[in-house]
Amino acid sequence: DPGTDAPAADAVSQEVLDKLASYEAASALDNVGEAFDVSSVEGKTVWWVIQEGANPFLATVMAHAEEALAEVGVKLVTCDGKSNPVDANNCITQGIAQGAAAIQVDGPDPETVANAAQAAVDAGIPVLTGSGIDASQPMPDFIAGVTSQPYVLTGELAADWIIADSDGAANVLFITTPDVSGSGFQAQGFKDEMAKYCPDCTVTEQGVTLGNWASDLGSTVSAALAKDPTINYIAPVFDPMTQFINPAIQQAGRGEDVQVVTVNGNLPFMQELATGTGPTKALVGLDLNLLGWIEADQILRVLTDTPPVSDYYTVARVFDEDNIGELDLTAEAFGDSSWYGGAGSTAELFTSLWLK
Amino acid sequence: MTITQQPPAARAEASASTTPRWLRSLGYRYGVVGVWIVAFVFFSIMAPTTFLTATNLTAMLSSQAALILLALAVVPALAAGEIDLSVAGVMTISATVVGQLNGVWKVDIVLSIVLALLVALLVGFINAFLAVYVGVQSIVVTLGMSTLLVGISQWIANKLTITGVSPDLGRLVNGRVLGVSAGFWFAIAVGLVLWYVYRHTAVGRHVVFIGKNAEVARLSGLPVQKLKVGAFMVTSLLAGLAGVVVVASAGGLQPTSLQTLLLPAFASAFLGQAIIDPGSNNPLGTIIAVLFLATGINGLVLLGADTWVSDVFYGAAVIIAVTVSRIATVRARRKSVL
Amino acid sequence: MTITQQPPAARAEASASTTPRWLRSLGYRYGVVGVWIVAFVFFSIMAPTTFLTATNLTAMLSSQAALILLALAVVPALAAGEIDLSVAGVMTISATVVGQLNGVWKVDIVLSIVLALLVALLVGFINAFLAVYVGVQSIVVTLGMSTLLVGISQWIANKLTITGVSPDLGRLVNGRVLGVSAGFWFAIAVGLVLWYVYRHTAVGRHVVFIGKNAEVARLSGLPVQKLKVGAFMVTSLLAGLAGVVVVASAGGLQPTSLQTLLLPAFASAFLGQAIIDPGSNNPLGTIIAVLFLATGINGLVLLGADTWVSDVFYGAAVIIAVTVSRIATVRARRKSVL
Amino acid sequence: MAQVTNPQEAPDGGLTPAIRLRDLRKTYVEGVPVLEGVDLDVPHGQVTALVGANGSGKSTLVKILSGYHAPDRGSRIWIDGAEIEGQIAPAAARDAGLRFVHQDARLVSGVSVLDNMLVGAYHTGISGRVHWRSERRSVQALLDRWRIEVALDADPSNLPLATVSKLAVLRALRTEGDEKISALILDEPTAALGNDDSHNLLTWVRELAARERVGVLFIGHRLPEILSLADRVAVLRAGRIVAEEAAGELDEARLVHHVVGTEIAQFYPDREERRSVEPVLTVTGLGGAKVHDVDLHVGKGEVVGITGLAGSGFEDIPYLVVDPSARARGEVTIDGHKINLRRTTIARRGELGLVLVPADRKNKALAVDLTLRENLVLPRLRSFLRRGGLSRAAEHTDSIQVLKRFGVRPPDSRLAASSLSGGNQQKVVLAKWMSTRPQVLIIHEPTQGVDVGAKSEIFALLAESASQGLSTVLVSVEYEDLAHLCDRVYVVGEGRIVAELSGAQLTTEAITATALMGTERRKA
Ligand SMILES: Nc1ncnc2c1ncn2[C@@H]1O[C@H](COP(=O)(O)OP(=O)(O)OP(=O)(O)O)[C@@H](O)[C@H]1O
Ligand SMILES: Nc1ncnc2c1ncn2[C@@H]1O[C@H](COP(=O)(O)OP(=O)(O)OP(=O)(O)O)[C@@H](O)[C@H]1O
Ligand SMILES: [Mg+2]
Ligand SMILES: [Mg+2]
Repeated sequence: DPGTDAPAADAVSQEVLDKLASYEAASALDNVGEAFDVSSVEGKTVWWVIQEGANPFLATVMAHAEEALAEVGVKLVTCDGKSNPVDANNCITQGIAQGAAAIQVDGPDPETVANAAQAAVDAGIPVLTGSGIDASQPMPDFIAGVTSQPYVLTGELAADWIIADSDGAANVLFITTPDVSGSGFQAQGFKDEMAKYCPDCTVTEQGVTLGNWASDLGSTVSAALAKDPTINYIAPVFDPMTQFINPAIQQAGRGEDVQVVTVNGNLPFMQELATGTGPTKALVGLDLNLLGWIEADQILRVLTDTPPVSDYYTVARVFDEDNIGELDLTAEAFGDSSWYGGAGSTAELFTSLWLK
Repeated sequence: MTITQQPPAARAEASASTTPRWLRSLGYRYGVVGVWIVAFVFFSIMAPTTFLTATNLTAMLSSQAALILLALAVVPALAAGEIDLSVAGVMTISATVVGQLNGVWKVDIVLSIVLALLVALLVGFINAFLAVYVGVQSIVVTLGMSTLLVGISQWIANKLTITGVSPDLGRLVNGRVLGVSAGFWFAIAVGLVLWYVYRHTAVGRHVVFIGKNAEVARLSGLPVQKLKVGAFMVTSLLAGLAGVVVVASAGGLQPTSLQTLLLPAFASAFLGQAIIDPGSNNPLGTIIAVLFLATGINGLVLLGADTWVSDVFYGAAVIIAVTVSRIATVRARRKSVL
Repeated sequence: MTITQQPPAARAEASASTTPRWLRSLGYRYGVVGVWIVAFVFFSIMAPTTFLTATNLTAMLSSQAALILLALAVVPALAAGEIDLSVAGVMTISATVVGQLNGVWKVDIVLSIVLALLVALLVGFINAFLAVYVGVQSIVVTLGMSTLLVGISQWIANKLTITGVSPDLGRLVNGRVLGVSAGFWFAIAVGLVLWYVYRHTAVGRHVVFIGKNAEVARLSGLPVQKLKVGAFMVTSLLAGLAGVVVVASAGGLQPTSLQTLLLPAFASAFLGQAIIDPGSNNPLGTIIAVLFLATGINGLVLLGADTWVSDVFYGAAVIIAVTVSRIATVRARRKSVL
Repeated sequence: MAQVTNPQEAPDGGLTPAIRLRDLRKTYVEGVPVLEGVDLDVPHGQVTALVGANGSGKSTLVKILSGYHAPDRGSRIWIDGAEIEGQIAPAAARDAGLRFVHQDARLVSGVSVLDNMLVGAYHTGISGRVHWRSERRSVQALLDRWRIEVALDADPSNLPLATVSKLAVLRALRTEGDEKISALILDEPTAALGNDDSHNLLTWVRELAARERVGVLFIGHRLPEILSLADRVAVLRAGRIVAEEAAGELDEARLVHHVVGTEIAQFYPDREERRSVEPVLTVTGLGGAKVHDVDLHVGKGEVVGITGLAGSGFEDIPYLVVDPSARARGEVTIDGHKINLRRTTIARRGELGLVLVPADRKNKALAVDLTLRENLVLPRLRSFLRRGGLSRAAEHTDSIQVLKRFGVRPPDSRLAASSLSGGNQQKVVLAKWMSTRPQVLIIHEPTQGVDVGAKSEIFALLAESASQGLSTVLVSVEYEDLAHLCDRVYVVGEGRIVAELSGAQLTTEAITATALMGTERRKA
């Protein structure tokens, strides 16, 4: 709870505190594109290739995008890439065959589907990417539009919270998922922020690949805690990792003194944060509803030959015990941007931009 | 490990019944094909304008090349009475080697492919050596090998995403022949060669014999160990080819992402055993199984089904198809023997 | 499907040699244990202040409860000569049911657990019915079932991550007894019970016999089908318990994330077959195998190894341990038989 | 690798034998030699019989010749005068004209009869393609010549054992083009055949030997048959050939003496008068696929035989009575308890005292991968429950006792069943069932592949238990054994009982005659 602890002024840079304070409050999308005419898109079909249909984060985003596109009469066909390139390529190829108006590849690094995407472009079908790599990255030529969560920012915010909470003396175990593309950007943001604002902090980085979460996250955490008993923060890149990390913390008997800070803000982990009983003490949440809408917006821009918005990110907000109490932790609220201050307004904002 | 199965009914036929043999055997030989046709008709009715179109069907076939090759890779080991769980691992390392050599270090693409396939063959040889000469159960060796190879691939790839593989190769693999990708025809050709070998050559028949009873095969003078080594190496080579095809057609790769293809490949190979010429050495059945499952997934996507539905379909299809085929087998056997 | 294995040397022991039997059998009985000790010593030397500490070791043990249970779940089916690939799927659905009932719909936790275990038993029964009565190969049925269950779990969970499972249960499972989590002791207790059943009860011995030669067992009057059904159901029940433990200790769950435990569980169960009392029914060996592999991962993290090293270790450890044990077996047999 | 060296080296008197062995040695496990210097010639154009007790090393010798095992250093082997050094390559053995029928390695199920017949010797074109049509024709011709009616695509697992045995021999005899068989090595090819089939086959082999100048090495345990059909008989005992004589100069008693090493005072046990009134087992109207309306009964302590020609259906009777999955029709009563043929479990039948010892030792009677202890205690595991559960120690103690009582060698309960010789395995199977103290014991081919000494011991065991009240049903093609051991014999023809012989009528000749006639009559 960095906000109330009134840390020693010299230990924590004011910049960090200011940034935290601003992101602990609700904020609105600041990077809004121009309004544009969408009258031509009605009846078009967009293919949405989800990297892994069972990934709750991606599935939630997809559901919101579907809802958004339905507003303007665009149909979404969803196709599951099942976390492997064969199915992902299959989905894109299908999309081409079905004459999709656009193909959204959501999740993977677009380079891993380069050829199929190029084939789509060759067939006159624009390909967009979302939720995969940070929107600030240089994109390959075949990508017509990109949106993402602000990976670098969320990494920084997680670092800021820890710096503030520890009064600039944290020993952090940062756990990445190296085979998920966004993980690296987030790690970079986290480490750079730490290096910049917290010279006395220690960061140990460990990677556990997605396929090894269930088997190795627990062992990794227990080993790391044993190796360095002074570790007092653990920051996994994505909140579902806590389901394997938190038990290991409890089992190591460190439930009281190790705090977990993570990113995403999926409903269940927010609920868990609200109980206050688990090790998770802060969550950098992302407005997934908004992410779905901006992805839809970007798609519509591409469909209508409107220039795409650059650096198109969803909104992030830092949650901890200070502000989680204000939230309505229901699925409805999770779905309507109200945690981020945009209850109902997201749809309004975009429908106002989409001129029929 | 040796895997003994219920002998397929085809073998058990006698000439007692008066129904012609082809008719009696329809059920178990074409049970899965029947289920496939039902699925096909179902989707054609439900999604007439999208499913039953040439572009859709050719696109569906085109994208199955790598999976067909991987499922075919499972067959030689199974036919020889062994299980090779490292096929997805071999696919991973082969794809990674091609990707890293050509995509990152800009080694000539042909050379990269040759090296990748050599690596695959080497892995096949190590599996074979441990399973055949040392005598460790193949399922265990290859399970370990599978994880080992993914680890090594991550090490080779260093950065976890490989990009920039020669687009020429991609054009070759994805290029259309009769409307369908060249990679698909290549996979089909491999399947036909395997079929020919198992059905019409002495080596193929011998491997099948070994798969059923290695001890008697050895007593009959067959070079059991050599043939098993050969089977492991062919399995690995095919998995390596699957890796080449996947990286070529995608143009990039994340090495850890191919492991998830292991179960689908095995599901297809097992399902394939129940099709047309029931038995452990069934390349054509395996191809049909891959296409059957792909048809289902494709149709479900077009119907707008939720993603979980495709998992349910996949699982249920395997169970139902194999059960149907099994029941038909038992029926056929009962009719013709008793 | 029946799985025939090389008869372990234990079977062939005779009293010809003068070396005492326990000494001769050291190699194959304790080969893997030896490799474990080597790993242990290695890490103790390399990371003396971190690895060889009570906190590290107890924490390591504590985190293995669910994996031990899942690996143990593999054993009853293997012992009965079958393979159940659906264990991770059963674990998933059981965890999902507990999570959804208790975490989301706030059903009483005990009732939720009971229902989850009933679902697990039902799945076991369906597997058994198809494998035993219909006669489909168990490896195929359960492969299909595995995917089916994940699909159903996603449907139940509505694709979302489940959370909010009773923290009481979490406290119970994660709570410490003698420094190690209660869940771990529970898993160990399950292993001991299995061991006792296989070694000291008629039912257990009957199942093992069935696993070796079902036809002889049947003609000897054993209720082969019933016992096989029982084996499938015990396997499912244990997998269900693994699911309960995992959801209890985590408090929440993303249903698909558990599938990846399938291969580690099988690796441990297979590795376990080579330990202490070589054979297919080896619960204690299985537990040791899980701990051996966990030791490696733990040690590597302490040494600060790269991510890929853990996969390499996992794979190489399985291969090397089983190979060592196999070579020792062959040696022992050559020296002591007849 | 086999290497053919200077053929002149052969210590050749006059004619070069097909096979010549000198000082052949083989040790599997240190300190326990199996072959300790075997000298043996197998001349062309003759049938050389090799006899010896179970475990004496006959199959070992055969497997060395086929290249399956390596001989020990110092062993010398010549094939047609050419010396082979070291382990023979299987392909080289075939090229040299050696053909084998291995013991117990008959046909493989899951592979068609055609493939079983062709394995190892497919003829292919330059494309590598098997000439299916001509292969099919040639195999069919061979089967036709031997009047074996079997679909080439059938699975051998569904064929009668006798047919399988014949096919195994025919496979060895198949030649193509200018291939020449130099020597035919038959390891107990007739163990599963009836006297008749066995006789026919041997006669044919003999003709072949004479006509094609093939050297035949024949291994078997049926001494009378061997004496009448072999040219020479060699006896293997204690790792060496202890006798080698022309068959005409030997009589059975002397041969037995050579094999066993001592006299067998009495081959068949004395027959006691066992006339029992109370039937323990009654079977009425028994029917199955090949069996119709069989009525029979067995009294307390009686030894009853069931026989017929191979394939006449009598072989199915034991399974119809004991195994519910055989789906029999009819009624069976054990000791007054009626059983439901399709429902009553095997275990329940066992509790009522009815047990079956199947003929197919490897697949149905014995789990060869498991130890003797595990096999022996299986049907009565629960009797070893102590406080704390099953006691391995108690199981071992009991098993060793049983092994000793039944004369199993070695009586080591820790051995894998596979490491015993055939005869000893058979004793283990008998011991397993007799130690459950059944009322009715149905035994199918109890002495298949069992040597004379062991056979005599098994007969004595059976007689002894019968005198203690055990009712025994012997289902066998060994007419002579039945004539000596049984109180009554049912003869089956075409699935029906055609005669019941007892008392003075019960002779080997009478059984043979009725068995043949039973078939003839029904055919007429
Ligand atoms: N592979 C093996 N490893 C170890 N011992 C073996 C092996 N094969 C055979 N033996 C042993 O060698 C001895 C000779 O066995 P072999 O099979 O040659 O006997 P046999 O004369 O053919 O007997 P039978 O008449 O019962 O067929 C036996 O004691 C047997 O247990
Ligand atoms: N693998 C096999 N196992 C058993 N029978 C087979 C097999 N392959 C083919 N046959 C059978 O052999 C027969 C001939 O097969 P096929 O027509 O393929 O060969 P073919 O062209 O006639 O042979 P060839 O080229 O030698 O004249 C058919 O009855 C076929 O069923
Ligand atoms: Mg023998
Ligand atoms: Mg014998």
